[in-house]
Amino acid sequence: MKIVGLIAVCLTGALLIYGTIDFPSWGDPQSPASLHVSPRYIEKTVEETDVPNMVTSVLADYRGYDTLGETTVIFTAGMSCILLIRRFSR
Amino acid sequence: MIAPFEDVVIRTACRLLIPFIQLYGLYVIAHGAESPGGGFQGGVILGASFILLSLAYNADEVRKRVSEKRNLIFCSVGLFIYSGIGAVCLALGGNYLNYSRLHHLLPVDPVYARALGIFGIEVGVGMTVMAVMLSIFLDLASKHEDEGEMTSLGMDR
Amino acid sequence: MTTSPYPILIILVPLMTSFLIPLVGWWRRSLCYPLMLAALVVSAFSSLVILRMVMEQGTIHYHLGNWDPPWGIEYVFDHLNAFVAVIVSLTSLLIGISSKSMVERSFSKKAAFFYCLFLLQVTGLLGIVVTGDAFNLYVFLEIASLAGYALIAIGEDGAPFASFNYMLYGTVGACFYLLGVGYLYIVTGSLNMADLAKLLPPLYESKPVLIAFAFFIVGVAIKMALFPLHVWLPDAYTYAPSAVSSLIAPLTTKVGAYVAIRVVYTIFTPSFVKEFSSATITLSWVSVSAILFGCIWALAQTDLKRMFAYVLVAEIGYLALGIGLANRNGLTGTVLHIMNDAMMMASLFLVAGAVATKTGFRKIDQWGGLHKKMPITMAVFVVTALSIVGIPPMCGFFSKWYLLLGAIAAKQWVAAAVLLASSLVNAILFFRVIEVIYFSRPAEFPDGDRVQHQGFDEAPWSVLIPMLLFAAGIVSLGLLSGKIITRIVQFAIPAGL
Amino acid sequence: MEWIVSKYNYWIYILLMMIGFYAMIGKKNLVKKVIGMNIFQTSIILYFISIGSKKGATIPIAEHGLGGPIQAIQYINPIPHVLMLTAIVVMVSTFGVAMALLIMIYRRYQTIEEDEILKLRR
Repeated sequence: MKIVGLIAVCLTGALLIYGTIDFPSWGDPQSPASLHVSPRYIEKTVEETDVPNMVTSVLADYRGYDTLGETTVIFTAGMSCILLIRRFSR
Repeated sequence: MIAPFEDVVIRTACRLLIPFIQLYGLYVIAHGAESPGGGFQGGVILGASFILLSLAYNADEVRKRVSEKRNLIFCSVGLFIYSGIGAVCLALGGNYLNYSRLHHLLPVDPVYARALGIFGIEVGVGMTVMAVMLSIFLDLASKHEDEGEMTSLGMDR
Repeated sequence: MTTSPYPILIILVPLMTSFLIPLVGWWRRSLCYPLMLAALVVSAFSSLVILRMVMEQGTIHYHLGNWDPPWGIEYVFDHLNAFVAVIVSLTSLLIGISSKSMVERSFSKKAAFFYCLFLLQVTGLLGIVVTGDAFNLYVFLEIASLAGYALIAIGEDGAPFASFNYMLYGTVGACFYLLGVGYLYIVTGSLNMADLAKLLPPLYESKPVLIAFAFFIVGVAIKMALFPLHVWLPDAYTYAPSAVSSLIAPLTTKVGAYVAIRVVYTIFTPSFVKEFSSATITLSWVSVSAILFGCIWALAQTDLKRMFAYVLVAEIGYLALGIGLANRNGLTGTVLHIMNDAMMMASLFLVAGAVATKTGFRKIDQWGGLHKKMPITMAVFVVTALSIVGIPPMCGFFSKWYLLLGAIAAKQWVAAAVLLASSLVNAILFFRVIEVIYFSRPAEFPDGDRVQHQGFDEAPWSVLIPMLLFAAGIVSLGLLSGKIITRIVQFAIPAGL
Repeated sequence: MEWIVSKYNYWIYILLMMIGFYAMIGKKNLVKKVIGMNIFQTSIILYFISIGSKKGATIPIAEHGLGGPIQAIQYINPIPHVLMLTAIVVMVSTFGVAMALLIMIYRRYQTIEEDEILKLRR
């Protein structure tokens, strides 16, 4: 089992490293990720939402639905713990 | 499994610290729009203050202050604030979570209504995160003497 | 873009109800069940309305927060989406109806939390289906998975350990999916599926895109339990409480198959599949082995629920085979099979749950003579078994027929042969059980007592009605499958295939 | 050489991910498996955060009184931060449920070693 695991892990790692060959270099301001969607968030956030913290404005407004899902995830975890291990005396 | 552990230094230090930690948590939630922070971070800090209380005293001390029922209400109400704000936008004729529609209710312009909407949901997120963190911690840390009920729980056959 | 509220109501109503249920449960426990049903009814109704709108107007876009994609998150409903959403919401409504007796008997104290997590599970699955954003899909995948782990773990005996294993596998699957999203994000800068599909074609040769595709497929394969990554499934579904396994078994794997179709044919387009056909050919070979493995291991089981779990592994092979064949007929078969298999698995696990609840027996030989005691349940079982085997008027025949046509069109003779052989194995499998039920004598206990199957003692109506509806669906939708294909499924197949 | 300098951060995360993944597969102790799971998820978080960085840019909070319109090049990309806030929450939630499951397993078998549990179940 350990050998199989080691092979699987090395294979995964090798594939992922192979994928990094065509990556843009680290911190490159001209990378696609910095040029395609994100500039609008940075440049328009004060104008459109009146919130200077871009992370907050993206989190709660542009992608606010993700955050609802995320809060639901943590709610699910809380309810799971109650269902699994809490005792009810009544 | 938190056994009561009497230590004057720890208890006094915690009693002094906890109000400030909670105040800081509220600040992080409220100031999330202007500086690093937000609902999650503030909620976790608030939850941590209660966890610190239960570490310094014991779990029952926390249960005395925040009962299980009240904790559950906090969990749900936080999410209700969040999804409710979205639903109000829906009811006002916009898309879900379109906070700018809130300017029909509030005496502000649509752009500032978005900022208020963001603040509202941050408060909701903070409440839920605080309550769930505390609830998970108390569930995991509580000692359960009677092992009987758990086995009977699984008797689905 | 639409402003009609129905797209969001599909998700919002069960979501908000699930927040409400724990509070209501503290106040009055008996209200939880009707509340959950009401939410599921609204959700099912909205998804039907959406399906109608899609059939009339074509693809619907709903922009959450009124931000245009790719900046905001959008819901996209096309024929595939709306069809799967209807299947998920209707199936979960019927399973929800049937959950009552089991919950009240087994964990009445925690009923509120059970119903809450049940709704969250359904919400997560529906959220996966309707979203048009790759990262939003991940969030809802995690909601569905977390609720699933908890629901499985409250089962009997080995359930916590099975659920823990499921959690390890599921987390790796979800993380691989997230890595795929990350690799695509770094080369395109977008998270919206339609936008990705537009940006990707010039990059098809680049290495991150190929690796992302591989990780997407492996991650989804873990989530949908495609052989050889199915290891978590049999234990988890065997030990789960019956109401839970009849919800999770039909839906989670089907939604996984849906995600696979989305990834392969929407984020990546049919032209990518044509260019790198080795990927889909590998997928079809893997699914052929899944069919073989599932059928053969199902033969070796004595526990019925575990046998059904291995049948499910084989059915997942069918679903993946249609995706791997990469032609029109094969994909039609898969989309049709998503519907048929959801009904067949729900009905099978409901039958197993009803018998286990009533008699406590789970081994095949203990079912002897059960047709006198539970005639309706057994009739439903026979209908479902015939459909899985692929006897013509039942729906299972039609999806397999299209898969067979697809395999022949793709010149995959081995796949065609395995499809035929698996029907034969399924026939042996199920006729053996049917023979035990109708013709053999009740089995003996080790201490010499005979199992008593005397007198009419059916499952409660709350279980019988969903079961009968599923059986009716298996027969009638089989007869209607020509119409379903011409009205819905043929538009769900991506152009250029 | 430049190629290595510009990509080595990704390789470190991949190495970290391999460590976590190996712990999930190879270790027999269930708690160690959960720790491996956490390392795995953390490495993905680090990977995403490093996508967002831009050389010479500052944290994504618009400064007051800077004058002139905000340029995208002045601030780092906020999306990975938002996505990873979600992923962190997912990680914490999974960890909580994992711990609850471990407590249930321990109650039932009085052990958290995988091979002992498998022996007990037979």
